[in-house]
This record gives sequence, structure tokens and C-alpha cells, in this order.
Amino acid sequence: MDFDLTEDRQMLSDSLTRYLKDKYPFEARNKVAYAAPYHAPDRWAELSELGAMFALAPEEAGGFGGSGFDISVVFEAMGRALCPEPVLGALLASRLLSAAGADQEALLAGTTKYAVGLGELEAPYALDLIETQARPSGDAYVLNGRKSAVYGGQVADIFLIAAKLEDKLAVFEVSADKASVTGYAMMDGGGAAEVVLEDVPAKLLIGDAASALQDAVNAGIVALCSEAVGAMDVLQTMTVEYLGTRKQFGRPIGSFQALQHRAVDMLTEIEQARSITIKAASELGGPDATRFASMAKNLIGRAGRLIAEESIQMHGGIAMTWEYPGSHYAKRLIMIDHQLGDTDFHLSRVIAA
Amino acid sequence: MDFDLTEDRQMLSDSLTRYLKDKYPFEARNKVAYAAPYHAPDRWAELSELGAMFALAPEEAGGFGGSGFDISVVFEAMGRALCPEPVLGALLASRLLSAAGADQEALLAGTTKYAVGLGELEAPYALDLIETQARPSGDAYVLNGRKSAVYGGQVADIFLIAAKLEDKLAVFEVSADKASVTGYAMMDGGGAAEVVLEDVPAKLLIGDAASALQDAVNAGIVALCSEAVGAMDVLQTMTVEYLGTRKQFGRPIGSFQALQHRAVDMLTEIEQARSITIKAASELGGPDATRFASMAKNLIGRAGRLIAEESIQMHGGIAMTWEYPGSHYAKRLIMIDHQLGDTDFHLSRVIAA
Amino acid sequence: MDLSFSAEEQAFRQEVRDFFAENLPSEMSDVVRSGSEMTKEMMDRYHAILNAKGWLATTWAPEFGGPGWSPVQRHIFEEEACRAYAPRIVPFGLAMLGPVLQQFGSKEQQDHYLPRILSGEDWWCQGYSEPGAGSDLASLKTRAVRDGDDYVINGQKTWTTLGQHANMIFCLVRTDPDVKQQQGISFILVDLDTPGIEMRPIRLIEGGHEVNEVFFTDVRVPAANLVGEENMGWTIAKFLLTHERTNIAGVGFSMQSLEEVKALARVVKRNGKPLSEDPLFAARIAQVEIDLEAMKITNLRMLYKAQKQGAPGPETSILKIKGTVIGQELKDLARRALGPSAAPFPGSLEGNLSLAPADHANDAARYFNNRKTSIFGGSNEIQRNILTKTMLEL
Amino acid sequence: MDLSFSAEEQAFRQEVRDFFAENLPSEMSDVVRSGSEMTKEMMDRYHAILNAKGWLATTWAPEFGGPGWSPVQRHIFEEEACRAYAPRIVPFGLAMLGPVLQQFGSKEQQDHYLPRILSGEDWWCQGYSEPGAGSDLASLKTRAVRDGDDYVINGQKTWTTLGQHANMIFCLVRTDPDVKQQQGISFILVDLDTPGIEMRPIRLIEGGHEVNEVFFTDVRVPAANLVGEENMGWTIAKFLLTHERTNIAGVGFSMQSLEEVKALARVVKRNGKPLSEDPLFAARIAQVEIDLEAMKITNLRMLYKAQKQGAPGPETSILKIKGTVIGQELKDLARRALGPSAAPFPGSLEGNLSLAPADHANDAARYFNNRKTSIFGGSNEIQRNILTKTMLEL
Repeated sequence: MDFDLTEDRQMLSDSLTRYLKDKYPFEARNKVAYAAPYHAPDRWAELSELGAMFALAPEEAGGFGGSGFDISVVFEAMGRALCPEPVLGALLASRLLSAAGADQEALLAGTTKYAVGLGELEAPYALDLIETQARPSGDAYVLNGRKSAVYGGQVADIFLIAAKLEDKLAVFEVSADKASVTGYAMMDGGGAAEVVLEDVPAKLLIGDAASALQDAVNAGIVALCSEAVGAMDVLQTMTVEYLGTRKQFGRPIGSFQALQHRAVDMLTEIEQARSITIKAASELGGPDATRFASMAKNLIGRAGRLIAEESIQMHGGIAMTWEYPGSHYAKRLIMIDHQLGDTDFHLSRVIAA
Repeated sequence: MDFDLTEDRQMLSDSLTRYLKDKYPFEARNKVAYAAPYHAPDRWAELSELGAMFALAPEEAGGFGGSGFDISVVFEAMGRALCPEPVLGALLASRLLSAAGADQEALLAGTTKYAVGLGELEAPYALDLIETQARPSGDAYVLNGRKSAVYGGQVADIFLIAAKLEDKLAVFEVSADKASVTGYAMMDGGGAAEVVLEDVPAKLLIGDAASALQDAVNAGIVALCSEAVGAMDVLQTMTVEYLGTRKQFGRPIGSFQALQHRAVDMLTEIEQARSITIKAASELGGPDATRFASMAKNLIGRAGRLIAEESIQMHGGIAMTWEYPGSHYAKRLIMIDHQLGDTDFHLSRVIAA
Repeated sequence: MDLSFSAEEQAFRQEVRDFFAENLPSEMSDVVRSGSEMTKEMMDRYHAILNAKGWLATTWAPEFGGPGWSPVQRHIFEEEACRAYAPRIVPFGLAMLGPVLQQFGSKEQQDHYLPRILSGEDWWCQGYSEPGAGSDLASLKTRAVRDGDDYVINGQKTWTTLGQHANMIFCLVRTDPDVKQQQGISFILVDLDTPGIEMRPIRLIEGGHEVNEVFFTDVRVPAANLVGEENMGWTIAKFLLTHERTNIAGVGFSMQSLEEVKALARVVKRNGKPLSEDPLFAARIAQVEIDLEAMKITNLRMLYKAQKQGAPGPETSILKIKGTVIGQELKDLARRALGPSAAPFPGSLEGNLSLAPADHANDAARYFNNRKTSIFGGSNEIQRNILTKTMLEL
Repeated sequence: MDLSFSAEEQAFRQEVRDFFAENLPSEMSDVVRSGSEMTKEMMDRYHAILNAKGWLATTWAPEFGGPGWSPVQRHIFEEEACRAYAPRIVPFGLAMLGPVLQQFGSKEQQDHYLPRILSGEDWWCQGYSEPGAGSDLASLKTRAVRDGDDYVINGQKTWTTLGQHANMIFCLVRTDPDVKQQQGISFILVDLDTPGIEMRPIRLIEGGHEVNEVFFTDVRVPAANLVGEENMGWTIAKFLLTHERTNIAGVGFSMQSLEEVKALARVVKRNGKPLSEDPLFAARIAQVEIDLEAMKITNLRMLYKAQKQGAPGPETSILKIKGTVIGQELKDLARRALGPSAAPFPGSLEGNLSLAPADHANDAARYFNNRKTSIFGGSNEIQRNILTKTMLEL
């Protein structure tokens, strides 16, 4: 039993944290996060150089990580900085490319951007309800369907698309210029896209992809949970600092016991969130990965809402403003629940398991 | 719109409250509540004289009340005093006898005790799942089955039993000495019984009783909700008094803001509980009675738990003792959720409606 | 006990319902339904429609142009307005300053300002909060110093809602710094065209511009603009607070939200079925629906009591707390119901694809914006403090 | 990061598991399972079984008879004990006084008392709380006045758990009333047979007898019974508090409760189906199961930290708060699952009909009894105060 990071991971964590702090000061972050293309192309290359993407893939795939804890380190740092770069899309794609045994050097080096099309408007979270259809066409395939909320899709060069091939779920590679891509900024910054596929040529990557897709989602969940934990830590620190400095009625509002006890409850839930994320990370790739990913995402959904709402409430008006960094952390925590399955979806999966 | 009690109801409320305060001081109450027969036969007659039972039935049935608000007045007073007398059984029976147009003078006068067998071990709340069977036998019927948690059953002279007669739900009258009755004290005082029916002779009271039974349950729910509101009021008063007098760290614990705010939240939920009970009472007998009864019972279940648990927590150890009256109010509030459908059962019914 | 409305009240409800059906332009209810921002022009037009009917200043005395309604009638009007998806009346002149002037203003002030509020000539905003004086309003620092026939004002106000549309502002200012905080405050009317005033927008969490900061630098205001006596501002503020409490529970708005969430859950698909058939989501809706049913009665009970007593009591703080919690819960459910379709930042979607069903593209923004309701108008923490003192007497 | 136990630890777990399988009498696990009361005889017998194996005093140093386990081993032992439905060790002598004597006691005290704790000759109970000193323990008033070679004790203790079985009590008493509260307290050992002591039962909310009041009237105790120096009682109390914090999260007990609730939900019928298939109830179970999974890791993380630092830190208050909330939630679910079958007051059912499934007749009583966990050992409010000071530094 060991709850410390390995030296390598600690170094990666430190260098990413330093880099993001330096390159994404709050106002710069907001500028990048809300103006097309909703990320900073220069930063993307630098992140790759720092190893952020290489850490997501195992050695045999050309990376130097790929375990749940590697993913955690990268995304927790991103969460602390509210980094809007589309690393989630890269992670999902990397898992699928690894499963396919395909080359992913361009992905890890940051020279080709990948995004993954999973959810659809009427099946946002459940993989088994995907309706996008693939059919053979000559040597290759064509796809028809619409993929919704494709993270990083607004700047992707290549899409990996989950689609039905006869009665199986398969994964296809689609060149971005062949699809109809509608990008947008997300509520909490960063970009995504709707991807409409109408007789789009595609290359088969994985023919029977149900378990590879589930693994990618599980990895994505570990990433989002870790990001949430990073964001929670920062928001909690901000809130406690504010409680200690903001004065009303002649005393710091942090001297009021009702607020103190609520701040402690936030702290408690953050520790629980951290714990379940560690657990999900440790199980990633194993036989119980899906179950613990669902547990983690459910707990993160609940804790994220608590921390976001309580931090706004305890700050008062200031946290309702765009100018205050805390409001953006709160937004991120709420909106993470809209990605890769929400509180209720994952609770249902825990029940069904 | 008028939220005041009529003069008559106010008088009944006052006289019942005075009487119960006088005759059920706390220690006497506990003695009656936990020693067989779990009620005080003398008090029963006096309660009837005061009009407690007559208030439950309409004029055409020999009473002087019978509306939701009449029931509320009686049971709220009972709740304030934690009165263990089996008035709930009398109420349920009175509704059924009224529906049947049968004579109920002996019930209202307190000379014959009725109890109603509804729920069963495997169908504690849902009327449509009742499995007790009736079959014709000569001029009358015989019943087979087991009725669980028959309130007041430990001292009943006559049982009214809900049973299947072919494909319909019917109500039968059974003499208590014909059934196998196992009485017990309830966790929160007062008595109930398991009633086992093995070829027990019975008289048909209502042949197609589904709606009469639902009406009886709705009336019972109004009664239980009102009782809860009465108990909540007392427990809240006790808690606030304790907060004002108990000292720790050199000051009344009620000066600690964390406790103040929680006491306010209790207050808020009690007002909500009172409101939904008024609503359910006003709808009793009307087309939406079942829906609002379910809403009320759900809210009372949640509020009751909150008030019970918070009052214990804020009192600290003293509320964990048998000797302290507050602990018995807390028990009553929790155990009301086990009668005539709990929080989840009624939520499901609201959803299904 | 009788929960029904009288025949007269029911007839009144029908009259109001008919009025909205006939007179409310559908482009206005469309805007309300979709949660997008009202333009100033639209608000002015809506006010004019009500004013033409004599229903604009619902709390004013008849001699000043109010309809002379009872609290119950006002309640019915609010309910029907919500039912029709009518815009909210901009409250600063109509619901706040109007009653203040009627109670505390001079004849000249009443004659001059009240008609201009009704006609829409003046758009008022509120100068109460300051960066250092939020929950602790009495600690406000904006100074007004008497100089001849003028007051000279210096300081800063914040959270000034819709100030960008306003030409007038009423302010609480400190006129005596040497007495107990509450005793040195005055209530004064200021023309926003006066030199030395600068208004800056505050952008809110969800991106909208709804509130502002107002800076005062040597702003000269005629002493005649003082309302009531010098240093009686706190009395006026408390009076206004009581007035603000009508409709504090926001029951009508929550009923709107509930219907919207239910409709949304019927069209959104989850796990191959409408979300309304998902047992967990259905339970969430039912739970808040029950709380709202109770809140309707709690609201009426307190309305009834206020009508009997002449003024709402401290227990209306219960309405503020529970009313905002219910309203926020409903906005939360709408946001949740959308799943990933809640993601787009409003206005950023290139092209004409939509993710959310009609009228729901702003649901995430509305959720975030709505967090304000438990903060402003006396935060829920302040309400709990009030209830601790008044109802619990601790 | 590595969440797995080492091969040695896994082997140890198997050894413990085998031990319980072979040595724990089934009548003991039956009593634990059903939540009925343990007799003194049974507790003594259970202690003897562990003592024979050398596993009774898990926190004691080897020289005094402890097994020399690491915190992780102790954790594994606790988990396995719960898994086997073994009784809880009575902690007052073994987990509380033992370590105190080892740290602060004289050689004579160690030699005399420690073996008697292991052998069961002495059954200790605790004299800490007083009617006026609960959360504010330092305000205790029981006086001990030096008189020759004795102390003379007057006062009252309360919440003395299982005092009815004890022959010895350790007490915090006030030896100097003139200094700051915390500084005038001493820790003293008292034979309950000493004249002037009266023990009275306190009946608990659910009807059980588990705690007592102890009255001291001119009770003469040899000065040799003082532990440590006079007036160093508060230091000892704080030391003991830290020791009490091992296993404070109660994870093993909650895992027991979770399994019990799940099993119960499978046999109870609701709406024609097992309750486990009711979506709302299933959601309630899953929710707390998830919290418990997280709590397991939180517990291990703090255990790991304590092992590295040598002592648990203030963040263990998190374990107390969340651990009790989870445990209480599980007891609540068991109670709910029974519906009306939870109604009978234990022991009152005439005849031999049972309403609840086997082992669940006491579930309502257990729910009520369990409310104590968030009150005793420093209420959850006190834990929040501690965390405010230590972790939030507010």
C-alpha cells in the first residue's frame, strides 16, 4: 500500500502545474477558452513536449504511461489550471488506437489532433444505444449518423467514430474534412463539436469494439474525475481564503460557525472525491474498471455540485461574476457532470451491475 | 380563503389538548404506551365523551365531523401528547362503516373497539396486492390470510378485513374472538397486532371496496400527517428550549450559529409539513385526495426524519435516553413513516399518478 | 379552514387570464420561455400594456394610480402572469421606489416622480449594495455631504440591476459618519446624467450583462432629492424590504419551471426511453413538485396572515429560503435533463444545428444565473439569522 | 500509488480469517448478526479466545503482551473481525486504559493492572463525561481533594458504557479548581467497590441498558492510583483521544451493515417484487455503497499517513464525521426496508409470530441506538470545530 506518487509522476505533475500556471494565467485562460478555436495551438505543441500526451499511452504504444494514475496526474494538473486544451479527446483516441494496435505517434507528438465520437443526441451516454450506422463500400466503409458533444471536435484532424456495423459496435477512422463539423465553445470554456456524417468514407479501426470503447470511456472518466479533484482543491482554497478575508458585521465571515461547518463538509466531500478517483484509477484496465468508474463519476457528480454551489453561496455576489476565477471553477465542476455520463446514469449502472 | 379553525374545531382542539395534557403526563403516557394492552381503557371512554371519535364521522353517520380538518384537529392534539390510544384504527373503521352505510354508534361511543386489517407481510402498503382470500360459506363467508400491523388490533372487538372476493377487493367484518390475534407494543408505544385468519367466519360489509379502502387510507394518512405535525411542533419547541438553556463552553449552545441555522431549517420543514397536511386534509374525499395524501405522506416522511434526527443530534446524549420526553417524540416521527405507506412508496405513487 | 378562492377572486383570476391571452404579445412570452434577455424596448412596451389597463403598479394606492388590489388579488395576478409567461415587471420604480415615495416622499416628489414611473419616462435602478457592504448593508460607505442646497456624493455602488437602461437611481448614502451605523444613512434620488457618475457593466458567471457598478465622484444632487428626513434612510430601507417581500416565494416562477422541466423530460431520451420514465429522474421531479405544492400553501398561509395583520411578518424569511431552494432545484433539473446538450455556451454554436430542444438552449446559463436568488435580497444565511432572532428567539 | 496489500499482509489476512473461522463460536456471531445484547459471560469468553492467541490487546507494545502489529495489520484484523461477525472488543481496558498505563503509568501500575486486563480479572469502565460536561469535557466538576495518602472524590459521571459489568473505573477529576480548566484535571483509577460509589442505569431511547450514571460521595482512593502527575489529566485525555481514533471510520461495521441491508432487500417484498428491484431503494443502497467505497480509501489514506507520521492527524475527524453518517444511513435503510415489520418493540411480541426476517427484529432499535455514534466520542459538531481550526485555519 502506497499513496504517494512515484518520483516520475511527481515530476510530471510539478512540471505541468508550473507550465500551466505560467501559460494559463486566469485572463489568458478565459480568452483562449471562449474564443474560437477554443484552445491555443501553440500550447498544444508545448503540452506534448512536456509529456502530457505521452503520459496517457503505455510504452508499447509509444508513450511512457497509460495507467490510471498517469492519467490522473495529467488531468488533475489541468483541473487546477482550468486548462481548456482538448486533451480528453486525445486520451479517448489514444485508448482506442492502443486497443487497435495502431500507430499513434502523431497523436502523442501533438501533430495530429484526434477526437472521438461516442454519444448521440438520443443516446448521450449509453454505448449500447449508439445508432450511427456503418456499411461496407468497396474496400472501405461509409458512415451515417450524428455524433454529439465531441470533445475537441472543433479542431480535430481525425475523428474516431463509434458506429454499428451489422450487430456489432465498431470504431472507424474518419478524416475531419469529410464530415460536417459544427464547433462551439462550451459553457465552461474549451470546445466541442457536433459531427454530422452523411455517407462519409471511413476506415475500420476496430471491428468488435464494445470493450475497447468501454475502456476508453473508463479512462475518460478517470480523467474527468481527476480534473474535478484538481478544480475542487483550488476552489476550496479560494473559498476558505475568501472566508478568512472578507469582512461583514465587523468580522471575517469565516468566523461564522454556520459557514465554517459547511466549509468542513466541502472538505470532507473533496477527500471522498479524491479517494474514489484514486480507486477508479487503480482499477482502470482491470475487470472491475467499469464499476468503479461509475462509482467515481457518481460521487464526483454529487461532490462537484456541492462544492460548486456552496462555494458560490459562501462567496456571495462576487462568485456570480465572470471576473472572479472561482465562478469558472464552479462552472467546470457542474459541467463535468454533463460529460461521459452523469450522476444518475452512473448510479443506474452501479445498480444494474 | 381562510386558514383559521372554525370555532367548533378550535373548541374541540382546546378541550382535547387540555384533557390529554392532564391525563397523559409524560411518565403516565409511557406506562400506558409500553405495558399491555398498550392503551388505557378508561381514557378510551373519556376520549369518546370528549368527542374525539364523533369528530371523525359525518353527521349522517352519527358523528359531528368527518372532514379532513376534523380529523386533523383530533390527531394533531394526539400528536402533541403522544397519545397511544388506538384512534387510528377507529378512524379507518369509521370511514369503512360510513361507506357501507352501516351503523357505527358503538364505535363512536367507544363501547366497541374496531381495528382494520389492510396490509400484509408481503404487501404492506399496496391495496391491490392484498392476498387474503374470502369465499362464500353458506349465508356468510370465511377468510384465510394474515393481516400485519393492525393498529389497535391488540384490543379490538371487531376487525374489518380487506380481502379478495373473486377478482374484487371486499371488506368483511370479523369478530375478534374468531381470529388468532398476536398483540405487541410498537417501538414508539401503543399497540398493534398480527391477525391470522384460518377459515374464520366473516360478514360481508362492502362487496366492491377498492375506493372505500383507498378513502380510509387517505383519511388515515391525513390523521398520521396531522399527528406528525403536532409532534414536530412539540419537539421543535423542546429543542429550541434546550438550545437556549444548555450551556457548553460557557455559553448557551443555541448561541452557536451552526445550530441556529439547522434549527431554522427544521422550522422551515415543519411549516412545509403543516402546509401539505392542510392541503391533503382539504382534498380528502375529493377526486384528488389520493394524490395529495401521497404528497403529504412523502413530505411528512422526509420532514419527520429530519426533525427527529436533528433534534436528537442537537440535544446530544440526553435525547438518547428513555427518560427524556423528546426521544419518544423523535421515535414517533420516525415510526410514522412505517405506517400506511412510507416516503418512497408514496413518491412512487405520485410519479405513477 | 378553507383553501378555495372566493367567487369574486375566481372571477378576477379569469379576468386576468383573459387579459394576458388577449394582450400579451407572443414575442414577449417566447423570450420568457427561452430564457433569453429582454430588450429595454420590449420591457417598456410591456409596462405600457399593463399601464393602459391600470395594472402596472399593483402595490400602489389607488390615488396614485394603483388598482387597489388586496394581497390575494396581487397573488392571483402574479400567478397568472407566470402562467402566461409574461415578463417580470422591472421592480425598481414600480415595486420599490413608488411605495417609498407614497409613504415618505414630499408632495412635490410624489407629483413629479410617480407619473413618470407609470409612463416609463423614468427608468429607475437601485443604489444599495457596495463592494464592502453586502449582507451587512448598514456598513455602507458612500458619503453624501451637505453643501448649500446640494449634497455632494462620493463612493461606489454595485450589483445595480439593469442600471444600463436607467436614467435615475435611488441610493442609500451615509450622511452622518459619527453615529451608530444605521442612524447615519439617508435615502436620496439621483439623476444618472449628473456629472461625476460612471456606470460600468459587471459580466455574470454565465456571460450575461444584468448588473453594474456605479461610481460617484463629487456628484452634486439637489437637497430636494432627499426622501424623508436626513438620516432616516434605514427606516425607509426596512420599509422597502417589507414591500419587496410580496411574492418572495417565487411560486409562480417555480410553477413555470416545473412545467418546463416536465415537458423537457418528456422529449429528452435517455436509455431508449423518455427521461420522464427514468425512475431516478422522475423521483427528482416528483420530490420538488411535492415541495412546491407545500410551498404554495405556505405562501397562501403567510399571505393570509399578512392580510389579517396588515404586513408580512418575519416568517416570510421562510418563503425566501425555501422558495429559492425550490426554484434552484428546478433549474438544476432542467440542466441535468439536457445532458451533454447543455454544453454549448449560448451564442457560440456555429451554423444552425441545435442540441437542446426548443426553448432550452439557455438552461445551463439559467441554472448558473439562478444561483443569485439565494444570495441577493438578503442571502439565505441572513434570512436564517433573522429567523433565529425573531422566531426561535435564540 | 498502490492500493494493494503486500503479500505478507495478505497472508496475515488469511491467517486472521482462518482463526475466526475456527475459533469464533457461532452463538457469538449469531448475537452480533441479530443485534441483540451480549452477556458479560460471552464477552469474557470472547476476550479469552483472543487472549489465548495473543491477539486481544492489538494496540499494546509487545513487552506488555501486544502482538506488535502495524496499523495496517490492525486494520486488517478489524476488517476480518467484522467480516466474521465477531463481537466488538470492550475497549475501556484494552484500547483505552492499557495504552495510557503503558505511556504514563508507573511500573507498579503497569505490573498490576495490565495483566489483569488481559486475563479479564478487571473489567474497566470510563468516567469522563458529566451531566454538565459533554462536548465541553474540560468543564468537568467532579472533585478529587488530596487528604493524606488518599484522594477524596465527590461528583457525578455519566454515559458510563457497560459500567454495570465493571469492577474498575478510570476517571478524569478536578484536582485544582483555581487554574485554567484544562490544567487542573487529573487521571485516576478507582475500584468500584469503594464505599460511596453508586451506579445507576440509564435506559436508552430504544429501551436498552448500555450506559450508566456513577455517583461519587466522599470516595477515598489511594493517591497511588493517580496516573502520571497530578494535574496532567488533560494530556492523558488527549493522548487517549488519539488512540481512540484507530478504526474511527467504522468501515468494517458499515460493510457488515451494507451486506445486511442488501440481503434484507432481497427477501423483503414490495409491490410484488423484491425490494432490491425497487429503483428508489436500489438507488439509496447504491448511493451509500459508493460513499462507503470512497470511505474505505479515505480510511486507508489516513492510515497510511498515520503510519508514516507516527500518529493520526486532525484529518481523522473527517473519518468520524463521514463514517458515522454512512453507518447511520445504513441503519436507516434497514429500518426502512422492513416497513411495518419494523414496528414491534423488541420482546413485546406475544406468541411466536415474527414480522421481520431472521436477524432483523432489532433493526428499528439498532437505528435509534446508532444515533449515538454522531454524538459520542466528540460530537460531529465538535469534529467540525476541530477541522475548522486545524485544516481550514479559520
